[in-house]
Amino acid sequence: MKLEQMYQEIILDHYRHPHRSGLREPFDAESYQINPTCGDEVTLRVALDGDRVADVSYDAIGCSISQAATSVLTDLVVGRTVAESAITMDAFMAMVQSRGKVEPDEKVLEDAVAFAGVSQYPSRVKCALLGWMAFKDAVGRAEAGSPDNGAQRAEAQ
Amino acid sequence: MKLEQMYQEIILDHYRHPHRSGLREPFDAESYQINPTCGDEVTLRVALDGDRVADVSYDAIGCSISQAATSVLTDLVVGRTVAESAITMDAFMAMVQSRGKVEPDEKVLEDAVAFAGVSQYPSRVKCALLGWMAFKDAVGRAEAGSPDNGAQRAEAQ
Amino acid sequence: MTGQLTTGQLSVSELEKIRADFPILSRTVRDSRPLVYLDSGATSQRPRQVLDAERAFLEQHNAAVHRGAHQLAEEATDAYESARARIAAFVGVQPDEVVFTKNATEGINLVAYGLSNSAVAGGAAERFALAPGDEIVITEMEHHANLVPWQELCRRTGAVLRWYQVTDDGRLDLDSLELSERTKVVAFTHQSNVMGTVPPVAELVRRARAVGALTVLDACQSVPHTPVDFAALDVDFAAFSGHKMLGPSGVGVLYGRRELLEALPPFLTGGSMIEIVKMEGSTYAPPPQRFEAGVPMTSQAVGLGAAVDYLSAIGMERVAAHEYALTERALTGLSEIDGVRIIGPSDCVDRGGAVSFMIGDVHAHDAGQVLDDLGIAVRASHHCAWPLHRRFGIAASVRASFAVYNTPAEIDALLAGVHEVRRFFRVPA
Amino acid sequence: MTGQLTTGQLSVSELEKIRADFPILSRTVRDSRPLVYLDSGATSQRPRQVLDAERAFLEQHNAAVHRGAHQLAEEATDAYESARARIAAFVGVQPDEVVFTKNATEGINLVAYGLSNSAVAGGAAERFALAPGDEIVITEMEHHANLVPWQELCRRTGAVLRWYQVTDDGRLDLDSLELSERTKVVAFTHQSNVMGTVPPVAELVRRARAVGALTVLDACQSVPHTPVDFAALDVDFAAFSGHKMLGPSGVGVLYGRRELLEALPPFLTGGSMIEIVKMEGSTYAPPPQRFEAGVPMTSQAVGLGAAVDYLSAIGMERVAAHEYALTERALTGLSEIDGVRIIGPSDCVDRGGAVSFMIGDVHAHDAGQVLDDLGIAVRASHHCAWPLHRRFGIAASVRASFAVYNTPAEIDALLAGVHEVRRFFRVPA
Ligand SMILES: Cc1ncc(COP(=O)(O)O)c(C=O)c1O
Ligand SMILES: Cc1ncc(COP(=O)(O)O)c(C=O)c1O
Repeated sequence: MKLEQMYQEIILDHYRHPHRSGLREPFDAESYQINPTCGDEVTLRVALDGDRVADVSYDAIGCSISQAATSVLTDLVVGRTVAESAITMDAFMAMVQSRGKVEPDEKVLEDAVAFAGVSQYPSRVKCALLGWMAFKDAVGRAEAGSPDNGAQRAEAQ
Repeated sequence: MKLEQMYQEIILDHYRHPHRSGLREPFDAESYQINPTCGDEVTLRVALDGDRVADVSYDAIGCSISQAATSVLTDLVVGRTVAESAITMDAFMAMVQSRGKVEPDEKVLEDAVAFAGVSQYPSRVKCALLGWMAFKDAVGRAEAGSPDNGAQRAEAQ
Repeated sequence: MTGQLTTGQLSVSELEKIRADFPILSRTVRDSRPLVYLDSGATSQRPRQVLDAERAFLEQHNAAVHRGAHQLAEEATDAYESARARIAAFVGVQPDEVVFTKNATEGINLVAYGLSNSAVAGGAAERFALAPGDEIVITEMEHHANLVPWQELCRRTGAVLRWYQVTDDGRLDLDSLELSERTKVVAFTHQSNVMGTVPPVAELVRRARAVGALTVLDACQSVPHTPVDFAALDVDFAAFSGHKMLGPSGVGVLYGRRELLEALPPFLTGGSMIEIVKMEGSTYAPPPQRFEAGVPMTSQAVGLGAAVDYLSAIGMERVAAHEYALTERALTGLSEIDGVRIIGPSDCVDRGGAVSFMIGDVHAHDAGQVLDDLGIAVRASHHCAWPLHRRFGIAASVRASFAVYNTPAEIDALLAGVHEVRRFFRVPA
Repeated sequence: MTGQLTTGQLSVSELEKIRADFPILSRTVRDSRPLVYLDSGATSQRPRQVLDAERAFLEQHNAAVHRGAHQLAEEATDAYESARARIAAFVGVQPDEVVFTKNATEGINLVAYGLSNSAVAGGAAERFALAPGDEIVITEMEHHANLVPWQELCRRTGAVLRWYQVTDDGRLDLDSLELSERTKVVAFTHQSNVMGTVPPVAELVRRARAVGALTVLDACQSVPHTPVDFAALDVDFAAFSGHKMLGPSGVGVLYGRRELLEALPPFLTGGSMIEIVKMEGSTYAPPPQRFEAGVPMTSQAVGLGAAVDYLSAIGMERVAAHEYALTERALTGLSEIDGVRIIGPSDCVDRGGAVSFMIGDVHAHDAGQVLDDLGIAVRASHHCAWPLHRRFGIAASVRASFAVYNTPAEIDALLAGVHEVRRFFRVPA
């Protein structure tokens, strides 16, 4: 396993120039997630338009993998339906947790196939999933009408 | 090390026919001691006459070693001065804790030299000392005028 | 021991092969007597496979788990979590319901402190908070490990300790106590470490559920000896120790039903069990991490995983059958010796392989010493079940306890030893 | 390593001999790179001598300690207590002041729970009871293990947590806090696991004494690396872990001044820590047994005894000198690399061998990954000192930490690796 297989150019590009970063209004739900081993955090907002993801905005502190994975996420879900993005999410999770055993489906994952290399590094899987977990949580909240978990929880500290 | 070296006839004799057993009045102090690993207990009373040990009486539950050691103790201290019995006690303790390395002084220890074999069995040392600890404690109490520790403590349970 | 053997009794040659895996069993004691180790109820011996697994881990993969991102740290974490998964499967539960502790004692204390900490933890923990007058129920046959922590919990909370009594033949007296709406915990052993008695777990669980009490199973003496499935037993918590099941010392397991572990506040706190830490306050990770503060007993968990593999390769049904035969031989033999009094059930019904007894009025220490002189290692004490001994009017007893590596010949050596005790101390017929 | 070597630097051949004792150091990682293990601050590696001591114990003498009267039990008890005596001597205290715990985290929790249990224990423990408004003082550079237990103690008792702050150069700011008559505990690290900072222990102890507060020293990062004498430091309690000092995981030590341990109520309860047990209530053994409930980590204590022997044979002065030289080389080298920011003291005064740093704005995880790819194992995280990282405005850092088996060449490999990180992530000069 070479380092370059994990840190593909596409990942480093997203890291250096993250898509859709920053927190925006309006939004339907917000989720705050943290990686307790390294202190990385993300606050992520989802705006839905019917069953469609209208916007995903976020504020994150984290490594290249977690930042890039969140950036790629927005490309893959914004404009799609919630159901479509759930399929993408499942595919992404299966890939990064597979220890290299799942052949990623480029049709579903597009640029996100670049994260296949992460699956060889179990301790980085959490990094790749941080933003995705926040997205999953926020969508669930938006649908349940319970708008945040969230930044609140962080402040409660 | 042969079993017979620990269980000398003299020990088994004291065990089967303990000297001065039973609790008697009057007494100056009483001490209750317990061996937490096997549940053996002794309640021992000391009556002093000036600086002389006038009587030692006791009620004990325990193995042959602990019963016999308490019985031998009474032979060695009753009628002697407190100071003399302290010397005997130190010699007894040194012997049984020595792991066979201290040559017992028969002049001081008399019959108690039979317990030399116990020093080879570290887990039995506590047995041999149970009554002696009670005696030491009781004499201390008698001299300090704080008559019992003691049966009270047992009842407090 | 290799190969998957799942039915019937152990053959002589299998037993020999098993014994060859345990280096200590070939040593001699006291003037070159072969060791007859009948003290596995206190702690078992370890097969080479367990020692090797721990050593291989330490020589190849050792690192702090769940903390590092380098290769060793990943390998160590994998080994640790793989052990957790195999151990969980061994007792019929999910990996995230298995908390590694240093021993069963810590596991039971974890539950007891978790309950008292609930009073100040707030949130989901509130359901666990105890009020003065609430009741904790145990039994008179408990090991101190499943007794003293509850006394101390009562001291901290004002709850009251009550207990089921034991009958003259060493069974639990289910009529000796009625649970009430105030009963919050029912804690009991899965097998008495003194008498071998297996209490009626299903009935105890049923009664506890009926009043909404939590159940805590002390599985120290069952998991090493017989197939155990905590999910099927339907208990809420259960604890056992590695060192009693061919595994390392320094590692034990607390099982907790997932939704209970999720609501229970932490016990030991520090590194690795946190979510967010600020000077002003902290939040905590989900279970099982929440209950594993600090660098854990990594190599020991790996060793316990190997122990579980070893036992599984033999098959727990066969382990149980083998020990049953040993127990029956011991009980039969002992009951034929004049002056021997067995503490607890003298038949093999609902009973495992711990046999405690008195020989005439010979003190247990004295009897144990004679046996030791013959190379036979038994335990002579109250076996950390002092109230049970008091119940039978004795301070201490002699206990022989068995494991998969013991042989019928060793039982015969014990019986011969008991005769020698009688001779030495002149016990009348 | 054999022989008694007590002065001067380790020679190249000595260091080679030491390294040969550690099997794991000769393995390779990631595409056959030699392992450069710079994560001893998280956990150290074990020499053959420690592995052998544990195995010899398990193959020859294993039994439950302090419980049996047979020969194995006596031998096991001797081995366990001999380890306690040697470990006590290693840190300048008496054997009965040394309590075996599973790790340092448990040791600190033991003190914290002992204090809250004092409220209900009665008797001699009353002196320890905390009232709402009493103060527990720690520092901003503590490991979570010496932070969260005190937060939780405050939660249980209503006491208030306060702390000394850290200066920009990673020193303790003694002016940032005044103790008061309400200060009951002052707990602080002997060496920061992040910055290597050694705070002024004597002054902290003096201030604590002046207000009658107890002192608790987190000695996890000092005992493995430098001569330590708790009696001379005059602290009341101190904790450290076996796995950080070439010893086994699953064993740690809590030192307590004798008269304090004697008055402190128990924490974990169960077998072996009792005096008398009745269903109605129990009394407890004197220390250290009072604090060692259940079957302990026997073979691990024996292994830790061997680790202490191993370190003593080298000589702790020489261990410290060797690590000092490594630290100096690392600090000097790092400070010459553009864009590297050292967290904490950049000189070697009152400082041990943990060096944490940032490389430009490269996230610690990313930097650690590049180093790992080169075979260099460092830690990339907040190192369980999250508040300290927040104090420096970062989430995580890269930490290289050293032990007696590290070499100057490994420091050079680290420095080369840092250059590679800069190249890979294009850190501007
Ligand atoms: C300074 C310091 N304190 C406490 C600890 C906790 O030690 P353990 O996890 O072994 O309990 C550590 C190590 O993790 C440490 O470095
Ligand atoms: C029934 C029972 N419960 C609890 C324990 C305590 O186990 P440990 O000492 O390993 O914590 C034991 C063994 O000592 C036991 O036999």
